[in-house]
Amino acid sequence: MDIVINISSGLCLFVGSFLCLSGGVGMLRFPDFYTRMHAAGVTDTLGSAMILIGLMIISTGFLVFIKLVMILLLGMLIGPTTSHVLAKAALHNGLEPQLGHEDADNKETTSSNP
Amino acid sequence: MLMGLFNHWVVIALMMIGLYIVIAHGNLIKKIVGLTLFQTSVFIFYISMAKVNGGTAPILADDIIQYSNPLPHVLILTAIVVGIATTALALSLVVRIKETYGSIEEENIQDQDNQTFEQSNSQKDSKQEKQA
Amino acid sequence: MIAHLPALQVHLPVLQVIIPLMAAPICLILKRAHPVWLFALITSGLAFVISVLLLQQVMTSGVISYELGGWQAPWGIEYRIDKLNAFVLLIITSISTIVLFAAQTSIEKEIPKSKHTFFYILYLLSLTGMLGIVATGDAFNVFVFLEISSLSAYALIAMGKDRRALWAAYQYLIMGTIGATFILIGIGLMYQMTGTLNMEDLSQRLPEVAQTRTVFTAFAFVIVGVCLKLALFPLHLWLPNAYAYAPSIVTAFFAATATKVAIYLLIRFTFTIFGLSFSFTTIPLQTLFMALGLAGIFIASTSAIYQKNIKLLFAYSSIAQIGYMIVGFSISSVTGLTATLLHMFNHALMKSAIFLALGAVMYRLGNVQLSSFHGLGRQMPFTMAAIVIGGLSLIGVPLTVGFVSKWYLLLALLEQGWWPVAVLILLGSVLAVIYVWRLVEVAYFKEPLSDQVPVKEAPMFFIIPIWTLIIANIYFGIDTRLSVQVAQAAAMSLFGVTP
Amino acid sequence: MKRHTFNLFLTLTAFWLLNSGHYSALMLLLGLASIVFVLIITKRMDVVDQESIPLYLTPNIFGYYLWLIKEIIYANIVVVKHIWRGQKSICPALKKIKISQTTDMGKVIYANSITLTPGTVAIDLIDDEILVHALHFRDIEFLEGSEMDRRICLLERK
Amino acid sequence: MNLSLELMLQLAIVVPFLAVVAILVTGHNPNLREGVTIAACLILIYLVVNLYQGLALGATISVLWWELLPGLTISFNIEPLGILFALIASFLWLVTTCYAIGYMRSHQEKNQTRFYLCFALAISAVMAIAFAANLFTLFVFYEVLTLSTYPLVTHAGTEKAQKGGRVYLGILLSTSIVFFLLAIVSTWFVAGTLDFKLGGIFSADVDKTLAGILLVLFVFGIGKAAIMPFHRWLPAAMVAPTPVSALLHAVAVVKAGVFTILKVCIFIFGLDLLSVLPTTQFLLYLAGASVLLASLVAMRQDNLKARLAYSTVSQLGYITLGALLATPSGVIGSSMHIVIHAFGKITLFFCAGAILVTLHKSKISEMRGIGRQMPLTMLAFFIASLSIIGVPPAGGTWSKWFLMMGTIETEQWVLMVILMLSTLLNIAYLLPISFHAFFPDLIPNKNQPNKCSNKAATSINKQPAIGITEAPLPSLIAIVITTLGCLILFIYPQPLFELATAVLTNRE
Amino acid sequence: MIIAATLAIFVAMILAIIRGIAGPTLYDRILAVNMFGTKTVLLISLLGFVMGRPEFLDIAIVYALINFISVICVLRYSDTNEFKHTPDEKESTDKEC
Ligand code: NA
Ligand code: NA
Repeated sequence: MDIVINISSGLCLFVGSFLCLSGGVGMLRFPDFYTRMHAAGVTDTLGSAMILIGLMIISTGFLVFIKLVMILLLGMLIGPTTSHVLAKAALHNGLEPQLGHEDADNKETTSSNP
Repeated sequence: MLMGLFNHWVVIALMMIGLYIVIAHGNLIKKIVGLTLFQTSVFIFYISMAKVNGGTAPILADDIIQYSNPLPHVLILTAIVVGIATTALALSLVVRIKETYGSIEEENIQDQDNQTFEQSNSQKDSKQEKQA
Repeated sequence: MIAHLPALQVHLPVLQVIIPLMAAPICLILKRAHPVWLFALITSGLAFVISVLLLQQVMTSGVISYELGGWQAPWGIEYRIDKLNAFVLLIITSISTIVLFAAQTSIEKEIPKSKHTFFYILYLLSLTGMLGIVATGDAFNVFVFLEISSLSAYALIAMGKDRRALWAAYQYLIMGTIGATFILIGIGLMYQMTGTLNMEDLSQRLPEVAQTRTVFTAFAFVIVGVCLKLALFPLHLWLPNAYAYAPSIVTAFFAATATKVAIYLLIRFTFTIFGLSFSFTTIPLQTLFMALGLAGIFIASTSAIYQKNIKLLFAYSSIAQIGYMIVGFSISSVTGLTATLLHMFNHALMKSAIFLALGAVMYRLGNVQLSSFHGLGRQMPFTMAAIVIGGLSLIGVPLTVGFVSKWYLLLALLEQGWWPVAVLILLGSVLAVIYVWRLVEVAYFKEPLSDQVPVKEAPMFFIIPIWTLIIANIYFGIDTRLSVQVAQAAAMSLFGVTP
Repeated sequence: MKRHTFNLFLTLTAFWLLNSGHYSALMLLLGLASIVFVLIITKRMDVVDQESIPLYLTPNIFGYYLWLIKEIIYANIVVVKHIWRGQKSICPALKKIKISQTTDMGKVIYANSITLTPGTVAIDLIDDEILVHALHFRDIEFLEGSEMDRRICLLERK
Repeated sequence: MNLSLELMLQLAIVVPFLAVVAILVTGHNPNLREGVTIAACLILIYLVVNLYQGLALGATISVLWWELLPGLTISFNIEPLGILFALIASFLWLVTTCYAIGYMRSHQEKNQTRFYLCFALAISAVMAIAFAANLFTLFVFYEVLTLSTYPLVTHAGTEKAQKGGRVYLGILLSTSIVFFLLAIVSTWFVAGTLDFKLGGIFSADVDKTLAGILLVLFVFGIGKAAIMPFHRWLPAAMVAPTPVSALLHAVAVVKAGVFTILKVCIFIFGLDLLSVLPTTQFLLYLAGASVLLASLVAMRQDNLKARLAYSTVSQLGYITLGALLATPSGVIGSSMHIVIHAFGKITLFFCAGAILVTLHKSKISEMRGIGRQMPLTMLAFFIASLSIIGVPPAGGTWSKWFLMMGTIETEQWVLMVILMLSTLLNIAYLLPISFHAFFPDLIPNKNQPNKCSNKAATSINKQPAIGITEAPLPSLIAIVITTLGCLILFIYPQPLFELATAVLTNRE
Repeated sequence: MIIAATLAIFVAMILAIIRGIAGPTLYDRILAVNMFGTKTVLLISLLGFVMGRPEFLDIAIVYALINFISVICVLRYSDTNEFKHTPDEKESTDKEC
């Protein structure tokens, strides 16, 4: 039983870590604020969730479990709200998104930040 | 020696950054941000100071023997409350400054003050001339 | 009455702080401005009675130590009252009570009706903070009380009618917070070195580690922090506007008490906690403070001469007066410290009277620009006479309190053979003559402006407290026994000299 | 109004009990005191309004949640792919899309769902249009006339 | 009345002060107000004369009012110099009040209540200065005197009056704060006491340099003595009404200054110490320079009051010089000159005021020929001039004689020459005034060839038959009394001389 | 695995900081700070398990709330001119922030 718990937890944690790392990388690689926001979204949702679920699996007490659930719920509530508010503020204050050309598809995108 | 006082260096760096913001920025909100940073650096200093080698966070639990020194934590809890009160008060002042001056830039505000000062002076002067 | 209740007698040190603290939320319940004013006045009066009893007790039976919550001194928080504390407590509570007497009338025209209750609450909190700073024997507690008094001070200043009050309050907030945080750092470093926050304990343990760099750093932080609060030149920039644009009552209260509390802290930290030998022999504090004090006297007095807003004028004068106290302090002799302590008391009497009188002018005229004072000597004879006597006291004319402190200051300087400084001090008084006389001339020798509506003398609620203070000004200038005796005793005990 | 206050009280109480871990009388009393304090403040601030907790959606919403989780997982994989394949794989787009929800609650759920799924962010909500920014224009195409819209409409209908 | 001398001493200070209150109360009724003043004057004279007799009988009185700090007291006693000063001040208060009643009423001055009130306050301070038993008491009332005379100087309330008041107050307060107070604190610090004691309070082994510096501080600090370069307040105070000028220049203020200098020289330093201090010589020359320069400046003044003011600066220099000579002759000369100059100068000012009130003239160049209109006034002016110059038949002869003796005794030949030169200058700037008044056409005025004087001259020529128009009666009476004083002091100087001699011999 | 996850989160936080420093716009920085905050919550939770002190979860909850509030606060303030992002001002804004 312990092994099942450990393995499933480890798996969750691994996936979560990978997603979070990916999010971080995306923050660096994406060309403008709006695209970076999507990268951050990855980490906020599934990344956090996987890590917290991983922890829930190995958690010992009921209260600990509940608290982890709480953190998860808070994250889910807060994440989109901040993203939305941030994007809205950025757009309203005149930050133009860089847009790709639909016809160019994968081949070409607009010039990006180094 | 450098590593032994690692926490000090961090604290000093944060403190200097905070002070720099307070002094260098004309935007009142940014000044408050700097001030908060400055205060927070001191909180960190206290907390890092409380660390006892081998001791864990001073949250009571059954199977733990050695804790870090809880006193600075307690003190800093108080200080944080004070800090929040300060920040809140400062922000509310800024709101009212914005309402009355229409700006939160130090330069603008001072310009306006100087103007009203000169105006009132010239008014008084003209009064005196009339009197004479 | 309280004196006859031995059970309460023991708790006087903590009651001194707790009573105004508890009174603040009660004000919230009372809600309406008039009963709140009465209640605040009674509270402050009670605090005054307590401080008198404490002074009596200290003078007869020595230091009082009170352990809060029954924890013994180094661990629990100790309230410790010696002669110095009792003296400063007396200054604060007496001025607070007298000033509060005029508060209701004064704020009627300066603060919107809806905020009156909050005004008294903040006032009481500010009083609590100051009393706490002085009463406590715990270094960290000092920080907490300092922030209580400062925060309420910022809010009180921001209540001023002029919009510049907001800007002044903001600036004061920034500077004050930096100052308080510096003190906090210093206290933290001291704690790191000694493992205690109790002042008495600190003073025992600091000498062992006195030669470390950490203690030097701690000392530097504390001193700079206190000097910011003190508005010692060149850290005084926040003060003039804060005093000038705050409601008159607030100015009268703070001008008389806030800087005194800061001076108290300076003395407490240098003399008691770090110790005389550390503060004055290992560090060139003497030269530094002497120079800063003198620079403050001259620069602030000169600035005062050019002010057209009279509150601003006397605010600059306050900075200059702080300079005198600092010079006395920097002499680091019993006489010098006596001079500083005396001047603390005396300056509180002068400035509260002057600023209250300016509050009366504000009440009648709505502003305190120099041009509004034309012919005021005849229209508001009692108010203007009070300002003149207060001004004479600032100059240091004999038979006013100002003379007594100046006398001791000169004596202390001559003891050290510092003639040039003595001359400079006296030249500073000449500057005071100039800035006081600019006002006197306008008030007594200019005809009222043609478009100025004739005004009546200020209401009794102003005249009574103003003249109480003015009479005290003269009384303590003639009967110096109480003030000199207490100041001297406090100074001696700080130097460890037995009388 | 009163019902909402009561709900808030229950939520706060649960929050306190689950977080505290100390159930001595003193602690419980302190907890009660703070809850009451919060309630007073919220009352004064007048924030307990009609919005409150949309409990009336409960029957169908869990089904929707399950579907949404699936979508989120899928979207995450897509975005992670974009991240590792680099900038050339993306083609950001900004577009207004029509929505068919009628209630405020429905619109908000839709907008939040868009934001919650990686790759798309709802920026603004004006009448019956949502301004969406996406990592790839195909994501927006997917949203237009998609399943999500339909499912939320179902929720609304109840 | 059987009042003890102690009580009388205190009453002498309190009576003028009570007069202040009474004047305040009766301010609305001028007759009553001035009646109160005169009554107070008479009572004061009675008290002081009694004290004088008491002293003559060998009584020693001392009164302690208050101990401010341990050893620092407000206390009073009597000694010849103080009595001398009190006598002259109380007597001249009466005379000046008489004069002021005439002057102020005919001039229709505003704020007369404030005038009489401050006047009485000033006299109260003067009494306290005269009887001060220590330097601290003296200092306190010295400052009170400054402050109470300030409203008198600025009485007119004009911009010019304010400017004058500013200089007056500025110099007197500044010098007293910066130098005098410092000197007092230092004296207290060095000697441990401030009580006046014949022969000085410093111990024999006191550091001579330090004591020398202290002496300089005292002489500079006592700005009321108007030693150059701190004399500017005196001419500046010219803007005041004439009775005030009389008070400032003859009775209260300047005499308080030189009186204080004498007190300090005799009772703080002692003549023995004074004569060996390194700075005494410097100060003597300074006083000498003051005498000479002020006389020279006086000659150039066309405004009569300004000329008299500079004359006062010069005459005060005599008194300071006499004190610093540190010989009995010098001290006697100085003491007598306090009185004699008071009578002389007050007469001159009264005359100047009378001319202003009746003829509305303040410039000397306009005063040619006025002897025909105001013969009595100009005669008085002439006699008073003689007294100031120091020639018979006026009292000035005696004091100048003793001062000259002092310079000879101490072999200060330079100073002796200065005194003689100054006498010549006195003649040059004082006598022509009365001379031209009576003989306008004898010598054409070459010094003032400007249009103004020509106009004045022609205006006189146009209205030759204007007749005798003397000053108001009360003023005239005052002038006559003080002029008689000048003459009597020449004929019968014995009591004054005895009193002055007793200054150095009186033992408590 | 927990330790590995902790390290991964740590790395992600560093990446966020790099973006926060690099900017270039103010919103990038806010985003980075927000992400740093959410990762901190995870880090605290993980550390609690690493150190055997699950009590740290309380702190994580508090931190999550504070992070939310602070971002909202900063954005509330975005009405002021300081936040107006126009291409012309981009250079100066970059320096300012
Ligand atoms: Na803060
Ligand atoms: Na998203």
